[in-house]
Amino acid sequence: MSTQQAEPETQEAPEDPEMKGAESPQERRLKEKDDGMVDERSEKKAELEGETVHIKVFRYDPEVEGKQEPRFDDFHVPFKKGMTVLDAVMYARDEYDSSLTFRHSCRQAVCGSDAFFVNGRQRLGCKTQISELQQPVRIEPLPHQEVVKDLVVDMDHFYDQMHTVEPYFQDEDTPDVSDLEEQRQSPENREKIKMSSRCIWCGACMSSCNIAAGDNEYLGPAAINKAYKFAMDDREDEQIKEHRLRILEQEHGVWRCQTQFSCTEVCPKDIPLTEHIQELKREAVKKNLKFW
Amino acid sequence: MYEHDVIVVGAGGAGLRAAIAAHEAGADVAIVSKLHPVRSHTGAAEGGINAALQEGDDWELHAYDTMKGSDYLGDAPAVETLAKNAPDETITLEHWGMPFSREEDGRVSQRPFGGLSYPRTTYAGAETGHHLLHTMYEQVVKRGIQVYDEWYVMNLATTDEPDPNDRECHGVVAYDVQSGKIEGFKANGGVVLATGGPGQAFDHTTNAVSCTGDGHAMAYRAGAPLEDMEFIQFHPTSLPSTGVLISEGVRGEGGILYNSEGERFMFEHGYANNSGELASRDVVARAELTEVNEGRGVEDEYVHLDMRHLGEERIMDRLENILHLAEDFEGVDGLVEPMPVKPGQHYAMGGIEVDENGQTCVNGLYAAGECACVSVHGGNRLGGNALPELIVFGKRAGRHAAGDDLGEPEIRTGYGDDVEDETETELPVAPGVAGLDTTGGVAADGGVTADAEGILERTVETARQRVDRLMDKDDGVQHAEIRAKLQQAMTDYVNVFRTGEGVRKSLEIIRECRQEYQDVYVDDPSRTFNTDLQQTIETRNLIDVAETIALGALVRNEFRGAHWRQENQIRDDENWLKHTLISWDDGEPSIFYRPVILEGENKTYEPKERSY
Amino acid sequence: MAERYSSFTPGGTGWFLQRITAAFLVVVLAFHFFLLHFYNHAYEVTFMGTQARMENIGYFLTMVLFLITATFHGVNGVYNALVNQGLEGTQKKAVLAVLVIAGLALIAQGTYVALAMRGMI
Amino acid sequence: MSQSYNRGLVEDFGRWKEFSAGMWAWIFHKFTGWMLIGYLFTHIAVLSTSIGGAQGDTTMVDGEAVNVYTATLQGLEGLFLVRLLEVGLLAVAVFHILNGLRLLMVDLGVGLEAQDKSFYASLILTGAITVASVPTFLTGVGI
Ligand SMILES: Cc1cc2nc3c(=O)[nH]c(=O)nc-3n(C[C@H](O)[C@H](O)[C@H](O)COP(=O)(O)OP(=O)(O)OC[C@H]3O[C@@H](n4cnc5c(N)ncnc54)[C@H](O)[C@@H]3O)c2cc1C
Ligand code: HEM
Ligand code: SF4
Ligand code: F3S
Ligand code: FES
Repeated sequence: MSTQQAEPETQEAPEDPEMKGAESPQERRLKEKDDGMVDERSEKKAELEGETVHIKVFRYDPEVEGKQEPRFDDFHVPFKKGMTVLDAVMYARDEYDSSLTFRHSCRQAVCGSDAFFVNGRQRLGCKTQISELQQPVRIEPLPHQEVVKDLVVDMDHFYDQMHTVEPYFQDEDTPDVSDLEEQRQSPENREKIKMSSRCIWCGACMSSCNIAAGDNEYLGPAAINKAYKFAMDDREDEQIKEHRLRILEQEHGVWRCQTQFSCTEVCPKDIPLTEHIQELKREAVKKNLKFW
Repeated sequence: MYEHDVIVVGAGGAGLRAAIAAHEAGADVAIVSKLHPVRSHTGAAEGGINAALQEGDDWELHAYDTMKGSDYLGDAPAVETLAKNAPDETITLEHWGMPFSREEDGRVSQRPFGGLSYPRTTYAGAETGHHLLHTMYEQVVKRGIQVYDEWYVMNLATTDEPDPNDRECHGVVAYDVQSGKIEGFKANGGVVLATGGPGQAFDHTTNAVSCTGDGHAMAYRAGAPLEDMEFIQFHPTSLPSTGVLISEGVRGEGGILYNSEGERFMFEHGYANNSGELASRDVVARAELTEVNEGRGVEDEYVHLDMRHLGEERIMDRLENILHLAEDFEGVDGLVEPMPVKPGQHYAMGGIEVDENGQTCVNGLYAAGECACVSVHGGNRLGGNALPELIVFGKRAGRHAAGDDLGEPEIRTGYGDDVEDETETELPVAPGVAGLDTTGGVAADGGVTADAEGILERTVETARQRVDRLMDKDDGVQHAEIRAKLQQAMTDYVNVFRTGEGVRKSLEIIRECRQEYQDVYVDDPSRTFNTDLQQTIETRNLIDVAETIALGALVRNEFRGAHWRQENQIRDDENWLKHTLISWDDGEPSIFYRPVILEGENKTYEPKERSY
Repeated sequence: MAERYSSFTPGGTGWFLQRITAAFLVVVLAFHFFLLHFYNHAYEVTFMGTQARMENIGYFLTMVLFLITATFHGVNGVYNALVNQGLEGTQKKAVLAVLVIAGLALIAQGTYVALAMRGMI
Repeated sequence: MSQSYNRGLVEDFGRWKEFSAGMWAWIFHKFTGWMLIGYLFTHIAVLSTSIGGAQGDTTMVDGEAVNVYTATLQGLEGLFLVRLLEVGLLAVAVFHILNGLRLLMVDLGVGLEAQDKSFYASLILTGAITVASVPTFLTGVGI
């Protein structure tokens, strides 16, 4: 949910399953889920089908008794050439356990929904060939974010940080449309911001950064990169650039970065995050030196 | 209950644009979207935005190309509105900071695209849609427009007069995916549906998992007709395992298609003796499928697209992203082996019937983007024409919903005296409705006098009951099974090749799916982030939308644009210069036609042979 | 929204000085190591020897500067490390105070020592 | 809003096996930095004996009166343990210097693509230098 969401006027809690009389079917299923029956089912089914991949998926659900204590479920998914990690969890969900929960949408690394912690590293599920991983493939939600359920983490904080850097052009809101002309921008300047503009807000970088983990207010690599995109764009004037640098220079801004490079390593869009952060540090120092 | 002037459902290009426009028109806007805005499928668009920007180009040429591309099923007022406004809207994006690719002199670059008489496709690298989406989201953040993200809209709250033209839409009912809470959203001005395409009705699609035609189904159930649903564009080169799109660029650079016997079939089997691989999308897609059907497909499924002969240097220079796509999503190295490709569902030309202002026949209900059909694309969409549609008509819908006067529309909507009833085709099965409740979006017991709040409350109540029933049911079928069956039927029978018999068969299977859906249950007992529940509801929408696609494909017995019928493989201008409209009539779909408008502002578009 | 970060401190200065001192330290520390472990040997150090070296005003000043930069670099480094770990509010102020006092004490004591070595006390 | 599960601190260091080069570099640099500043304090403390030394204070070593400063230093140097610690200190300092140089390069935006390689290089060089200096450090130690 975004930051801009107001509190509802009427807050009606979802009906509490406990309140529904002796034992509602939902409740019964809530209980059944604890028995780990799922794993066996998947194993049997997959045995019939030849080559399989073994995945271990993190499970947690605050509402379901057996899942309140996090655990790993095993699934054996029939292997197909070209299979990605996302394909595997989708298969497990559709065939074995429909309550397996994760975000996903585009399946082509543009929506940024499905960053998971796969075999100890932040990766996009849809962009990771499962054949390249060591089995069993361990799939967990992104570290350093609160887990909502299974592989779904709370992204609010990430969005907040992204919004903090004023990620929008500061020029007038909407120009007059009559006889409008574009602003000029050199191809070189476009090239300069190219990589930074590719971010898909997947949050992998934030999750991989130790500093961001320790300091919740640290803007984090994604937001700084977003700011970089604007600060380096020549279409905005100098004054605005200074304003942007001022935001970045705050205590929890660029200086927090300890050049750990994890962010750069995990970014599925190959954005040179550390480099961008460092460049901004230098810019900020340059700017400050003027006042000495 | 939440209350706003304008509620925009969906936060893709169309939804964001509508929200910004409504906000600028002074309305209190909120966006309700099942995905966070930047996750919307607009982000997947690669190619570009058509707009007549340069000197020497002209909006009339753009309109002409679009009309020709549509196979004369586009409505001239819509087509001309698009062509006229696209330049300003594109430049507005530039002023908002969109990083377009640039020429040496600093102006935005444009490139040639299929079916265009002038290189007018404005682009931002190979990720135009990504930049468009993010730039507009930035503007939404800047304006502080309220976004309810990860709220799934289930239904519209509409009055229930017998004639949809008299109905009024007062808001939507949505549930918070994260908590399971169901709430009403009251819209004082209007509801704009911008929910994107219905690609998931097909087994193999370039569309996202979230493209489930929710808006189509909701509007349909509320009484707004769906228009030209049979026109589905199939892209000839998508990766077999995931449906990820391999752009036309590969063939443009000289990539060659081979069948399993190593034949360059586009030539050797005479599908397109002149242009070969570069023939238009539908021709290539049909050729590929013929090869597969005749046993010359690789693994009986796909054909090969080979670019190795282009040499590493050229590939790295121009098609580098293709290498990554093939590697990441198919595990294939395009430098050492050919890439497997097959046709995949790509775009729906049809959608919710609206006029140039984005309004449906139901008062206060708007639609924009891929889910709408102003009829710009007619029988076939030109590459690069969807994104301008989002910004041009998204903006108009937003402004109109906010109360701006945009003038009288020329396009008419809903059932009226200008339509013609379908009488000829015999339907194999009575089309029907899916789902446990049959009342759809229309408040059942309301009577005409119920006030907006009352209607909203009742719709919320219906939605709650429905969810409770799905959750409480303990056993039955799971939606995934039904969805798979539906998708398979659509891909088998309503794909690139359509025969009367096949389409009938699909309708029968769709009916089976619907019956099975009566027995659907949600296995996941939790209210927290229950994607099982969400997908179960989506599946119902898919069934309804799939049926309209199949119905359209059944009645339109001609070959126009992307729609091919075996029985009548010619474009039949005599009988078919008209839109197919399917409307929900108390749960009994009725089919009627509205003539296409070919009279433009300055000229009338005369249907010509569509050959390139 | 940026107003959330209202505690405006141009953190750049500290960062920048950390780098400058580091660059200086590389040279001096290397010199120090070579001189006292490879050229002279630490086990042969005597008061006389030290005193002799310290007699050289250049050497003396270098050592004092070495002490100051190293102390600044070290203390500032420790402070940054702690702040990075999410030290906030009073705690942060307290740590800063302690570190500043410790640093100043170290420099004072060190300078005193150096003067003593020079025989000036 | 529904509750959510916070995996807490385990995330930070419980996953050390999965750390990447940059993270190790960071941890080592921190560690060595702290060691060095710690040493600086001890170092000055030890050297403080020179204050007495300058005033002619002596202490008895092997029945001989020796300047306290000289005695303290040589006494310490005579211990094998101190020598060993000195080797450790050298290793720590060398790593901190090399990685510090690496960090300075990173700050200047030089060789970012090779950041992991330069970290490994710092490690190896540190090892090599330390080993090479062992003889120098251990000569003359009375065991
Ligand atoms: C791979 C690919 C490449 C393309 N390339 C081009 C190109 O180069 N040029 C071009 O012009 N066009 C292209 N297109 C087409 C174009 O991208 C799409 O038609 C267009 O982006 C659709 O935008 P939209 O705003 O209508 O919908 P989407 O971007 O799909 O957004 C739909 C929104 O609706 C929300 N939503 C859906 N259902 C619900 C619900 N029930 N409740 C709440 N919210 C809901 C979703 O969360 C989402 O935010 C391409 C399409 C694809 C698939
Ligand atoms: C000789 C050359 C030295 C170089 C090149 C060097 C370099 C650096 C650099 C670049 C940093 C900053 C790391 C960062 O902020 O990311 C740092 C941190 C630090 N340095 Fe040094 N340094 C040197 C010597 C010393 C000495 C002599 C001391 C001890 C007095 C010391 C103590 C520290 C400490 C305590 C830190 C903080 C570590 C942390 O982050 O926890 N350094 N050093
Ligand atoms: S910078 Fe890279 S890793 Fe971080 S959110 Fe953006 S795309 Fe994801
Ligand atoms: S991982 Fe963190 S410390 Fe800096 S280089 Fe990346 S932001
Ligand atoms: S599913 Fe969209 S990024 Fe993976």
